Amino acid sequence: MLTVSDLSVTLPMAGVPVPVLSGVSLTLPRGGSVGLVGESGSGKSMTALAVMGLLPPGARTGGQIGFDGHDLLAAPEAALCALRGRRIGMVFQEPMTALDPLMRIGAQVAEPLRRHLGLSRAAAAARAAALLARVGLAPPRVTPDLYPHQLSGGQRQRVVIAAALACGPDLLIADEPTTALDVTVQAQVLDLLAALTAEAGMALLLITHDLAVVSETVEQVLVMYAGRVVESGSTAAVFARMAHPYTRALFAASPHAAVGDPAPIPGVMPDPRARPPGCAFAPRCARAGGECTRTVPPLLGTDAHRVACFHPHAAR
Amino acid sequence: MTGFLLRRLLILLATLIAASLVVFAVLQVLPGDPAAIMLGTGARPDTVAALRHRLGLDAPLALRYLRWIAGLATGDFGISYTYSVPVRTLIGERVLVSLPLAVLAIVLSTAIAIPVGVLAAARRGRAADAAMMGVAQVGVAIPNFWLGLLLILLFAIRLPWLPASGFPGWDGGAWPALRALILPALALGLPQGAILARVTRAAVIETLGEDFVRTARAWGLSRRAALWRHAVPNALVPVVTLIGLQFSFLLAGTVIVENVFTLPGLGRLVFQAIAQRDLIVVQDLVVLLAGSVIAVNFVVDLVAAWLDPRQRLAA
Amino acid sequence: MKGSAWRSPSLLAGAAITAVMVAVALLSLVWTPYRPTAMDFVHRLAPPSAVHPLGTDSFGRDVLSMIMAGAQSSLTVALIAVAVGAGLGIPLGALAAARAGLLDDLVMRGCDLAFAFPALLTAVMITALAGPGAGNAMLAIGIFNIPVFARVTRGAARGVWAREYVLAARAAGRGDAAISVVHVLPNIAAVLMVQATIQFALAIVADAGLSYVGLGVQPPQPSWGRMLNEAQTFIWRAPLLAIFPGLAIMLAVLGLNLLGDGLQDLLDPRLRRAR
Amino acid sequence: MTETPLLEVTGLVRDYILIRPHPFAAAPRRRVLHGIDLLVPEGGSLGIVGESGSGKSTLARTVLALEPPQGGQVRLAGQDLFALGRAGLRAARRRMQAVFQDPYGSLDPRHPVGRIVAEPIVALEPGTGAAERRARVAAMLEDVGLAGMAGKYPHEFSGGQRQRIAIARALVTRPALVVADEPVSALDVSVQAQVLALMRELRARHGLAWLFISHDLGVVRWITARVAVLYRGRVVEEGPTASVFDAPRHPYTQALLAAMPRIGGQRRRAAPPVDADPPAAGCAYAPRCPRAIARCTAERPVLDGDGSHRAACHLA
Repeated sequence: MLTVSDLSVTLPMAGVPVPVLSGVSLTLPRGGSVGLVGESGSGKSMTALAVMGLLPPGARTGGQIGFDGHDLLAAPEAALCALRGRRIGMVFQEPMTALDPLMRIGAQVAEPLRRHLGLSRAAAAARAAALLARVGLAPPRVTPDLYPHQLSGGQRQRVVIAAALACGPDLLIADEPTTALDVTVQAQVLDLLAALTAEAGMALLLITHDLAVVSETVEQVLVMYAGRVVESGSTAAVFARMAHPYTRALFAASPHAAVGDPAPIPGVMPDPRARPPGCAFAPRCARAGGECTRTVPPLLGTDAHRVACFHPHAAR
Repeated sequence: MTGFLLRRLLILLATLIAASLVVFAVLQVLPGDPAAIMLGTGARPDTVAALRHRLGLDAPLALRYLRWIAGLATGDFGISYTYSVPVRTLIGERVLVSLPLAVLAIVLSTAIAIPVGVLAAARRGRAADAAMMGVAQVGVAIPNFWLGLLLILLFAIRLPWLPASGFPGWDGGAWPALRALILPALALGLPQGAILARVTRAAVIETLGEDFVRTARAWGLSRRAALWRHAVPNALVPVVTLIGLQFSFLLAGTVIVENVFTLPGLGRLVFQAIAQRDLIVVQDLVVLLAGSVIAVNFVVDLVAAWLDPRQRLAA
Repeated sequence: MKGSAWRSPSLLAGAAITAVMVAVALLSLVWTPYRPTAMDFVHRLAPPSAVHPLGTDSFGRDVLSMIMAGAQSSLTVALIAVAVGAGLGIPLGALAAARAGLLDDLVMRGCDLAFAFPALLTAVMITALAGPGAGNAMLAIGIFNIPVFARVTRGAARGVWAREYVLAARAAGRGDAAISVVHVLPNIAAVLMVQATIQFALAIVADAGLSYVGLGVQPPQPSWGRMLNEAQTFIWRAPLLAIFPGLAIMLAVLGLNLLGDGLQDLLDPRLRRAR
Repeated sequence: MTETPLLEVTGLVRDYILIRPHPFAAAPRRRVLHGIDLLVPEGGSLGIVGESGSGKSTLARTVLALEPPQGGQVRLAGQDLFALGRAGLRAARRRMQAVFQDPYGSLDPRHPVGRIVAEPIVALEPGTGAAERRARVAAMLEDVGLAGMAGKYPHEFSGGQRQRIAIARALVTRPALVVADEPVSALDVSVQAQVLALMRELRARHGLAWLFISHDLGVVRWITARVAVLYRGRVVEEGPTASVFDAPRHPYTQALLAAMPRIGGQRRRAAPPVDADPPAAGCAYAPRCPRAIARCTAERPVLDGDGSHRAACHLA
């Protein structure tokens, strides 16, 4: 359903074009689920914005984003507008600012319904109330005429999910949907996302920095570093092998890894404006060799597991 | 909501009373005795004293203040020393000039500024934006009374379409009166419109950057729909506040433009009353104008609260 | 970042125009083509010529010299008025922000009260009652800058008081007074600088307005406002007389506004008004 | 008499005053801390875990004497901070410093780093000469791995480096206790690990005690010897970190640990969201507690248990 091939994005930063994303490819079958995991500056959110056609002004793209046979990068704005909300839903990170403070939550959930399905005001309102109930926001505690500032973070994220799924899209993109939420609320929202996508046979593209969230939620995962995919494959294979030194280091640094004291990764994330030649992780990698600093390692392997490294770790 | 209203009303009344106290104090402490001025320098002391008594100027300060406030409340604004005509009728005539002028100017300013501001924000950084903001920058810099002179030069002298000065009064029909207000309204409205356009543009640009506009786009709204359904409404609060401030300015701050066009407005009335030490007129007018500014601010607060549920429901 | 702000057009244009204005004002102290007050009835209302680049007025005085001298009086009045406004307004606003509660309410209600009085009208009242002249004009305009600076300072300062580095400073043992000086003022300097340029421009227009109705700088000292007033009676015969002084006011104000915009970007990119 | 603990908080109560509904109404108050008891021995480390709204940041600010409590005491080395005068409090602060959450907000953008780190000395040790001050600042910057950067400004540093500067500022007066309010929450996983490693190392070298406040259970697990779980302004469980994490007694702690995503873990149905307001009497967690019994809503449970691991639950 969604095939991204060799996607690259350059953004103007202070007048200078900067490569933010280079050579990203992924395939997401109908009803499947893929996770993009990486730290800030890895380009994971940029991939989602590229699929939605909502890149910041001045961005230049390369490669192709195939969605049901159309290349979204080449699609005219009108076509994209008809697609967003109707075929592809999106949920964002910051629930506190994702909703219009002057508009009631019922009206905001109804907006995509009226825009895409042409429902009347009354029909859309009724459907919106049902959607809100479906995501756990039912009277008497939460009614459609409330305003966003009267709800908690978790409740607002549910409103965003209700609106994103209003027109029954085929693909849901969730960009760090639970990062800003408390751990118990995060668990509930992740459960809700899993249930809703399974129930509607919807594909899920989940973007997060949390290895544990990815390992529990998606079937396929891509690990990204400095704008490139360094390791990808089925979640089980990637977590079992952790062939790329960065994936392994990220695992060791994550407190949820429950192995021992979180181990720091030496060095600093490279500045996108001054990315080193060859493998961007080389300066921080204990296994780096001569070729690592010269050429960018290709992503090699099978669908089940691929890694972009000249000296990958053997199986754990 | 009631808490919000109650608090605002209390503040309004307190400010009004404070304003009247300040005006009364300033005018009482001022040099020069109105009675002496009215009778001229050669008058005998006892006739001056008699006049002072008749005008009640010799009563203790507090009593005169209370009597004045009581008068204001009941509509008896007192008699003008110079015109010996009830101040209320004087003000009545002048309001018929200042109020329509202020309304005309604010309508003009808002009608230009909102579309220009929103358009410039939507096309930020492009030629249209730079051009409009360039004109606005110059518009802000032009003093309104000089603009008045230029308008007279262009539309009254070069092209004799509009009257250069004076006001024929409303009894001669609406159109001749309006004709006389067009140039002054332009002189007042255009600079205010330039200021309002810049503020509107800045407010819309800020709301365009908000997350919920991007969310609306992600749910399928076009750029234009997201701008008008989400960005503009959220930008209205600062814009409405400025329009309120501008209207109060246009009501009372136009004495110079009234001079340029020799319009018999409230500004000139106060100006002449000051010159002739006509205390009672000055007192009444300044308090009236201060009251109108406070009332306009109150209405602006109401509109802002109506627009933004967070304010309305928080109080 | 700093480099690109310097090249911002508004800063360069603003600085250039303001520099010219100030230079003209200073030059007029020592030299003007003719004595600004020298009358020459023979050459009354002469159009611009090599001898009189901007022509002469109804008394035969050289318009260029009068405008140069007018620049000096207008800038001084505006400078003093802004100094009075900032000098009293900023400490008041900083104090109100530091001591939330009664003092803060008092200052804010005081500002509301001051804003209730139409600035220009009351400036007219003060100068008319206390007598016309540059001194009273400075005072009148200055008084109305105090609440503006107080409110802007309080708003910006409260923003800084809410920041975490102030909480950290309190945890490090700093008292409110030290925090106001060490942390608050430097961080709101940019806002105050920009506000000062805006108030400076408004003061120039206010001074011109007062002089127009005869309440600002008194003759024989030339002033842009009075030139406009006199020009109005001869507008049929010598329209240019009404144009040049107005242009001078507009240029001065435009220069300052552009300078304000430019400073805004240069000093505090984060505070960058949505350009 | 046992040796007096470094920090002893007894019965701490804190209310927030809300805006009056109308000018003549009494100002309504919301109780945020309902009688907190804490102990931190010399050189010890106590973690405070809680979700948003639990009052953990209020606790941090009250312990730091930045906000006045409405009841109870905060004793630092035996001295009740709120009984001290201005000079006494200033002297006490030399032994207690703080690190805050937002790397981009806790450093004054207009001050060079050297001046930021020196501020506690300037404020608390006015007598020290400029030379000594500069030397101590230089040594501190070296300790946190930023040697020789005293002249740079905050905007020239990454998030992780800024938190190191904040830590240097906290340690420059050689305090006995550092209160850290979510010090690493805003950082990426790998940078987080670096800052945590630095904090562990500095604690060992300088014999520091930490009061470490966070919503992230994974982080707290590896950095503190003991932990207290905070729920709506009350300590519901408290004990050695290992035993609280491995054998949680209070249902809320169990729910928190269950909700925490784990690598390789399976998605579990989280407790249904009941955002009911806490009852006046009885246990605050009763409305969300799956094992609540009649007694729970009638009688408030008290923190008890054998020796060092205590929980406030009738069924613990």
